Amino acid sequence: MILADCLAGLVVAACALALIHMLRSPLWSRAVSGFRRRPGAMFAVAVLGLYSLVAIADSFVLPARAGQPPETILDKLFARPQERTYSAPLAERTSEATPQPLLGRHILGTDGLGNDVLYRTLKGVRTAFLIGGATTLLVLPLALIFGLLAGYFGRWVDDAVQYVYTVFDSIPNILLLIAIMFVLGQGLLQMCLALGLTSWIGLCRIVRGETLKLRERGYVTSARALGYGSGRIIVRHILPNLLPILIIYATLSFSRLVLAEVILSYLQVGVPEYVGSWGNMIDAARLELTREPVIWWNLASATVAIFLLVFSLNVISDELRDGIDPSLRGA
Amino acid sequence: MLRYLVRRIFYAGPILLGVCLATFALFYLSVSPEQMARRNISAKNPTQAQIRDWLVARGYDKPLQEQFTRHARSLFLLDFGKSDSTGEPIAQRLRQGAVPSLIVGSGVLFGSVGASVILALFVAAFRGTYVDRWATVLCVAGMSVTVLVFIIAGQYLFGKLLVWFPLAGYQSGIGGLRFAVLPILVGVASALGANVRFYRTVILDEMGKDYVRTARAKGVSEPRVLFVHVLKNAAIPILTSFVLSLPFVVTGSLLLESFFGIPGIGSYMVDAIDGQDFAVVRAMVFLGTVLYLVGAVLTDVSYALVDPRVRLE
Amino acid sequence: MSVLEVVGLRTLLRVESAEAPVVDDVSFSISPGRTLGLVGESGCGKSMVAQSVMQLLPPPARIVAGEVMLEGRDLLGLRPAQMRDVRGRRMGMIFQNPMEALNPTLTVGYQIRESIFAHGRGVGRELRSRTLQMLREVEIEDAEGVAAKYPHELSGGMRQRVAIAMALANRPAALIADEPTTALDATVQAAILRLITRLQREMGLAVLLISHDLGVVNEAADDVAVMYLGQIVESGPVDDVLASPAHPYTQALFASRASGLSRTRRLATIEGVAPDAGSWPSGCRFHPRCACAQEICRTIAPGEVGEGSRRALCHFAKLGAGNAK
Amino acid sequence: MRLKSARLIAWLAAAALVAAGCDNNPLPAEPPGKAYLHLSLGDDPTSLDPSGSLLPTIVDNLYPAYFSYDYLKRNPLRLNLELGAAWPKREPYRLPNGRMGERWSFRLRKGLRFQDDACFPGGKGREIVAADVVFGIKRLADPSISAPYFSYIENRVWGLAAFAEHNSERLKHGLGADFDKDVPGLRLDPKDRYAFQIILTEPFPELKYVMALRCCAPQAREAWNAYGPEIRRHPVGCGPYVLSEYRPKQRLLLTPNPNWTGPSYPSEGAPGDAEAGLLDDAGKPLPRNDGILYSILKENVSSWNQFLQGYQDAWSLNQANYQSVMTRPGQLSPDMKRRGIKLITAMIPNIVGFIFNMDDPTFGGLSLAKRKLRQAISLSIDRQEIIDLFVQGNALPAEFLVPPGIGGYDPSYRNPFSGPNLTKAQALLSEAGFPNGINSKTGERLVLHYDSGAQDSLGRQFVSLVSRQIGRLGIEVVQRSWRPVVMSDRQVRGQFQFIGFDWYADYPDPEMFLLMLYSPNKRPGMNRSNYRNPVVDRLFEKVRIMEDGPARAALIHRVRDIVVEDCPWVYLGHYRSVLISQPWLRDRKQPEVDADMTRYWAIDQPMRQRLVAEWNRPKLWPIGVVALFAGVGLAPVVVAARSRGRRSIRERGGR
Repeated sequence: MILADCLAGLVVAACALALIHMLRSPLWSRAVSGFRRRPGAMFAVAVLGLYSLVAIADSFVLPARAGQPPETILDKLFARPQERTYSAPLAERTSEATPQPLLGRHILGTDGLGNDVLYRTLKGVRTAFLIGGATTLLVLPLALIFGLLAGYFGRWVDDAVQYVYTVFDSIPNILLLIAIMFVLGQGLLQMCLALGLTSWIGLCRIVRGETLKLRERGYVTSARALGYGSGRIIVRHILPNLLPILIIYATLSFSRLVLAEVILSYLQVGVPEYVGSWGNMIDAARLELTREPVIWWNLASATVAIFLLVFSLNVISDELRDGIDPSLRGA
Repeated sequence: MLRYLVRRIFYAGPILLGVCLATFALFYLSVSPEQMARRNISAKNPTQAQIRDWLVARGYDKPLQEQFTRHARSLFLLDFGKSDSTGEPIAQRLRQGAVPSLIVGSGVLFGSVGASVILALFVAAFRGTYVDRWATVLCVAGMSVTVLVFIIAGQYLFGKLLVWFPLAGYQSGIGGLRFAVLPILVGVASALGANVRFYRTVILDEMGKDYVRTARAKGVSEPRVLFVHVLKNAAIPILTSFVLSLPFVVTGSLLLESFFGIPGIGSYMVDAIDGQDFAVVRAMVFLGTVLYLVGAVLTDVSYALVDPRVRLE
Repeated sequence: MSVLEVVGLRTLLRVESAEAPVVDDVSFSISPGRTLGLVGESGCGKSMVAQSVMQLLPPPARIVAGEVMLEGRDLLGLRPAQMRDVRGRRMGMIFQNPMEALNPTLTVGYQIRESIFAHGRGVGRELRSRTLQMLREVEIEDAEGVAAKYPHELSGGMRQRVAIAMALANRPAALIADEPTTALDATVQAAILRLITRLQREMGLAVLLISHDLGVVNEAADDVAVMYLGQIVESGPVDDVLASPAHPYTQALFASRASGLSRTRRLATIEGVAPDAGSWPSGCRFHPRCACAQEICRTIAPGEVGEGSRRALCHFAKLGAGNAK
Repeated sequence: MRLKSARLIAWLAAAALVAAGCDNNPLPAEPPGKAYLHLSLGDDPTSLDPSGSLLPTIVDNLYPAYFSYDYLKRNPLRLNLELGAAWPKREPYRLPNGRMGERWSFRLRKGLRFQDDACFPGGKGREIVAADVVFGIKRLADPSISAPYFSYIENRVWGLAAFAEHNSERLKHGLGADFDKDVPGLRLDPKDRYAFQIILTEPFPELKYVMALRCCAPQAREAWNAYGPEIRRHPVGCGPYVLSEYRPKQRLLLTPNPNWTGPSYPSEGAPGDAEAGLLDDAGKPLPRNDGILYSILKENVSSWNQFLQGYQDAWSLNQANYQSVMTRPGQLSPDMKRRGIKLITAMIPNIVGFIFNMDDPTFGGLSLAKRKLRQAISLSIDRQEIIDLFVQGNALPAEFLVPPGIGGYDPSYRNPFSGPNLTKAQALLSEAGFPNGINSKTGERLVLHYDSGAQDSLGRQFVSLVSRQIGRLGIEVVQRSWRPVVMSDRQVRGQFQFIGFDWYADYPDPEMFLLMLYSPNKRPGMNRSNYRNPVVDRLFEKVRIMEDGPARAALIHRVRDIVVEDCPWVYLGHYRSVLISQPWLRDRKQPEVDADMTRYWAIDQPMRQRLVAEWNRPKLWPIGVVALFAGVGLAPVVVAARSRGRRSIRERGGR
């Protein structure tokens, strides 16, 4: 758990750094200021902001009371008693044959075990941010280092890197993922690691390709002619030009990872139950859908939560791409 | 061309060897042979003697490097051996599973590429209008819903309400096709969002090119511009994504197969992982790799076929 | 009688949710066998004129007023299908960059053939022989060999010849050449220009030759029209205009190449930069950059001053033969 | 022309769709006049070889044994002769090493025949003789099949262990088992080809139950010679059914075996059976149906939905379905009642609970403080809540290992440490030195690691619930989830503090349960908690060789009182097996042992056809909704397309 908390800090720091960088560079700030004119983009930013608030509220642990497990602000807000069984959204009674009065109001109802669905949905936010964010944080340096080295130095370095990623890539992805999860064991951190190890190849390929192109550019050649060291050229001249691609890719990969978590939960290699994740909710909801009467609100709220997050991320990455690279805007 | 092929085959060797090694290492890191035995012996509480016999019968009692060389050698000779858990020949099971996987996989692949290309052309034809804008929003929306929800919704709509297709199951032969329709529909629907969006970008990219204007200036009709000129050029990125997903046609879609009860290779793979069946897992990984490499060659070949500027060397 | 006559053409371009004119009340006419050279800086709307005439404007642009008469028929009144039939059959067009203008995935022969059968003309063997004939007409020796080749296998000059063959395959009445030589080497340039002139003579074409290069216009055009910020500021027979430019912009444009035919220094002596569409100055559009601008230029848009075939758009236009020689 | 071919493909696809028929029936067409029983399996049966199969499904129908359990009579369960001609004669026997063993003499019915199969001369099944049973038992000692029940008889049948050792040795050299070698404990009668004797090294009254297991069914040597290990997919049995079609991962079809001559439907049953209509078919021949069609469907939700559509006749409830069927403990949901679905429950002897690792430094050991600690945890668990939530009350809260229906079960007994009783638990916790879960010496909170192999959502929720219950004592429960493979390995190695544990009996005898307390059965044996109490060991050794009766029950009660005080276990419940069956299924009774009794079930075919048609009427409103959405969505497209056509005209108007 401590490691996961560190990761949460890392994710926040990385997001902040990226934001600062974006606001300082004129290219990005123009793209971002373009957001204001587009209702879709504003909506996406608002959703992300809201989710971040929830994730932050779920990350700060309050001083524990004696005899109680530690609670986050979010836990505190939802500190309501466990119901005996499920209830529909806004219902006043449980769905038992002899209805029992509920112990508290449940805006989105409760699931089969009497857990508040809204609470469980909000609990998933932090997990999703960690899976998306931490994994992306792992992917970026991996892909960057290998891609830059391969693209810049070429020859045997390139061959070696290409060999490694071809081997990785040719193992059926899902098998590799499950195998790594098996080796690492179950848990949030392990899942981030496994997802990271299996999803760096796509970006690495792109980085390598771009580096190959950039290496032939005039300013790189002239920098080399001036006798600059390779490290300096890579950091000063090539890396900044890769940043737009990296940030767009990171946004997209974030959303892909959130969706991947659901599949992993279905394959029974998801995060433990107490972590609280949308994948687990959807997996549980599959069974609840066959109940009589149908419990649909569990599935619906998890799906909507994922939908909003992924949709917003996609919209933002589209907007960034449009803002940065007008040639991609379409004729 | 010949030189190209020879070189690719020459490169395939080390990659396959690397994959074998990775599989071997990952498997032994995640599970010990004894655990495998315990999982696969059907007794409620296998005795030590039974475990020992199980390992001896499958050669897992030998030193690691001897096991590796033996496994790698037989795989390279395309001898997949027998399943650790059921003892049936893996090649036989693969043959049985290939047909259903192929039906569903190719249905999904061709269906989604076909539908996506048509929709993308349609959307591209309306570029700049709000048809285009809403279509883009819908695509992103489609990408934001998990496959599981598509499956659940598809089963509910077509299987429970409309009663058009069986919820799940499979039969071999022509009668089995109706079992494949629903998974294919679901597979296509879930892939549509991302595909249409990607193809739209590609097509719009091409539509902005000068040769399209030239064609129009010649008085070529709009459908002809789209289908002959634009599509032929847009085919290159589309082909890449198409050919790269070819291995999955054979290895099958894991989720669709296990949810819809299609006895394909995908669900075989899941069972093997679930059952710690190392023999099957290493065969499947090897096969997947071979298919991937063949797919990569096919991509290059198809480039050369579509784009006269590309030469294989 | 003119083949192509454009009257009061006005085209708007949508930029960031506002529409601004890029072609503003442009009129000209071209008779058979004549060439009109349209010159001006890049961004002044030359290509927009050409694309408006062909109705091949990119989606953010649209024509709002004017007439485009081809052989007495108003093209702007045609339905899209009718207009499509006019393109390539009665009016051909060639473009600036022959590298990009040909479809890289289709053979040269196919692309020329397509130009013919798109209008339902000819089938099978006949198509083929006409294709080869077209290739020979644009002075390609090995017509059969070239027809089987892909664009990337040809040189720039060859590609432009192919483009010309495509545009003229149906013996149109008018040809619009949008910077046909800009992307080519100087020697090839001359050859292509000669080819266009020759074909024009043979076929009696009306040619609209768009270029930023006065030299090209001088060499190939009979008449010239000078564009600045969407308007034709001066027009007339090439020799007259070159000899005695009436508009200060023409003068400046002309002065900039007086030292020679160097393309690179073409507008070096005109101060300032042409503004973007949508932020054009009031009054005379050239006044912020004009050396002899007066108060009137700032406030009142000049009317057209005409004398014979000469026209100019300036409060102080000095027209007349006396001035010419 | 490209467009045309695309259109053609579209038409073909549409035609294919229509031809396929708009029908959701997943079952293949049946021969006219036949009514197959429709059941489902989650996966291929691991093996149809009676020696290698653990599960009774299907195999029981192909390979009947000497005895079988009575279909209707219960409490106590009764064995009937199935292939046997007479009850075995049991007598003491002195072994060559001087120890006293036992000799059981069996005799098979005459005229029994194997099913017809190509492995027999002429393809006709030959008559079954005693040698076939002996061959079947010998096959259990083939190391290459890892026979699940072998351990029950391995050391009890004289010479069988040595025979197995001999075969293991052969395996190391890549050789198959040597069935020609004699086993001294398995004797054929040279005069009577239907008779055989089993000689045991110690008294083993439960041998009769073992002789009711499929692993002791007669097997044909010819089949083994012909198919070898492939017997697992190609059974050659002698039961009421034969396997007539097998498509892996798709379906299995059993049809009646013409060579079968067995007992017919029972004519007397347990009290209440006659009223329930279970005796209506008394005396009619078995099987009562024309065949059994098993569909193999991995995804539980899909297959459950097919049951709801009427395409499956019966459904054995698993954890995931309880809530779909019952709205409150023990009662069918209104929808199920409206459909006329019948609920059938039975108590298969089992125990579900939790075990402590008795070697654990914090929670293990027999000192008073440690005992109190475990007792406190036991008291914190609310059995009824778990049972109600997870199995809708379909379990009997357990007080001890021995379930009802088994000798030594005492319905009046109450375990003093059964939860929930938090006050008592708190008190015991304080006495153990952990008031409110805090170590009174170090001030540290007590941490309990709860390991599980829970992979699915229900399993995870179960772990969460139990953790919460124990957490009420102030103990911090750390949940750790492992893959099943790893979990079972940790279990065997004793790498745990507290885990869930369940066990069911293969035959109805208390020995099956008490063996989990016997110290020689310590890990990797079934005594997974490594409970060691010499008194219990001595008592168990006596109980093991006794016949059921009051004397044995008294000894079991003594064991119980000691073990409950030591508290290596937290008993949760004896789970009922719950089946639901469609209204058209007759003669359904759930067996109280792990056995397949589908041959007794009959189908009311007209009713089935009527109800299935009624339940699967298409609801067409979704088409309307889709059409509406498509209309709303396409309207702008049409408008846009038309305005494009008119563009140049309109723009001229604006001039």
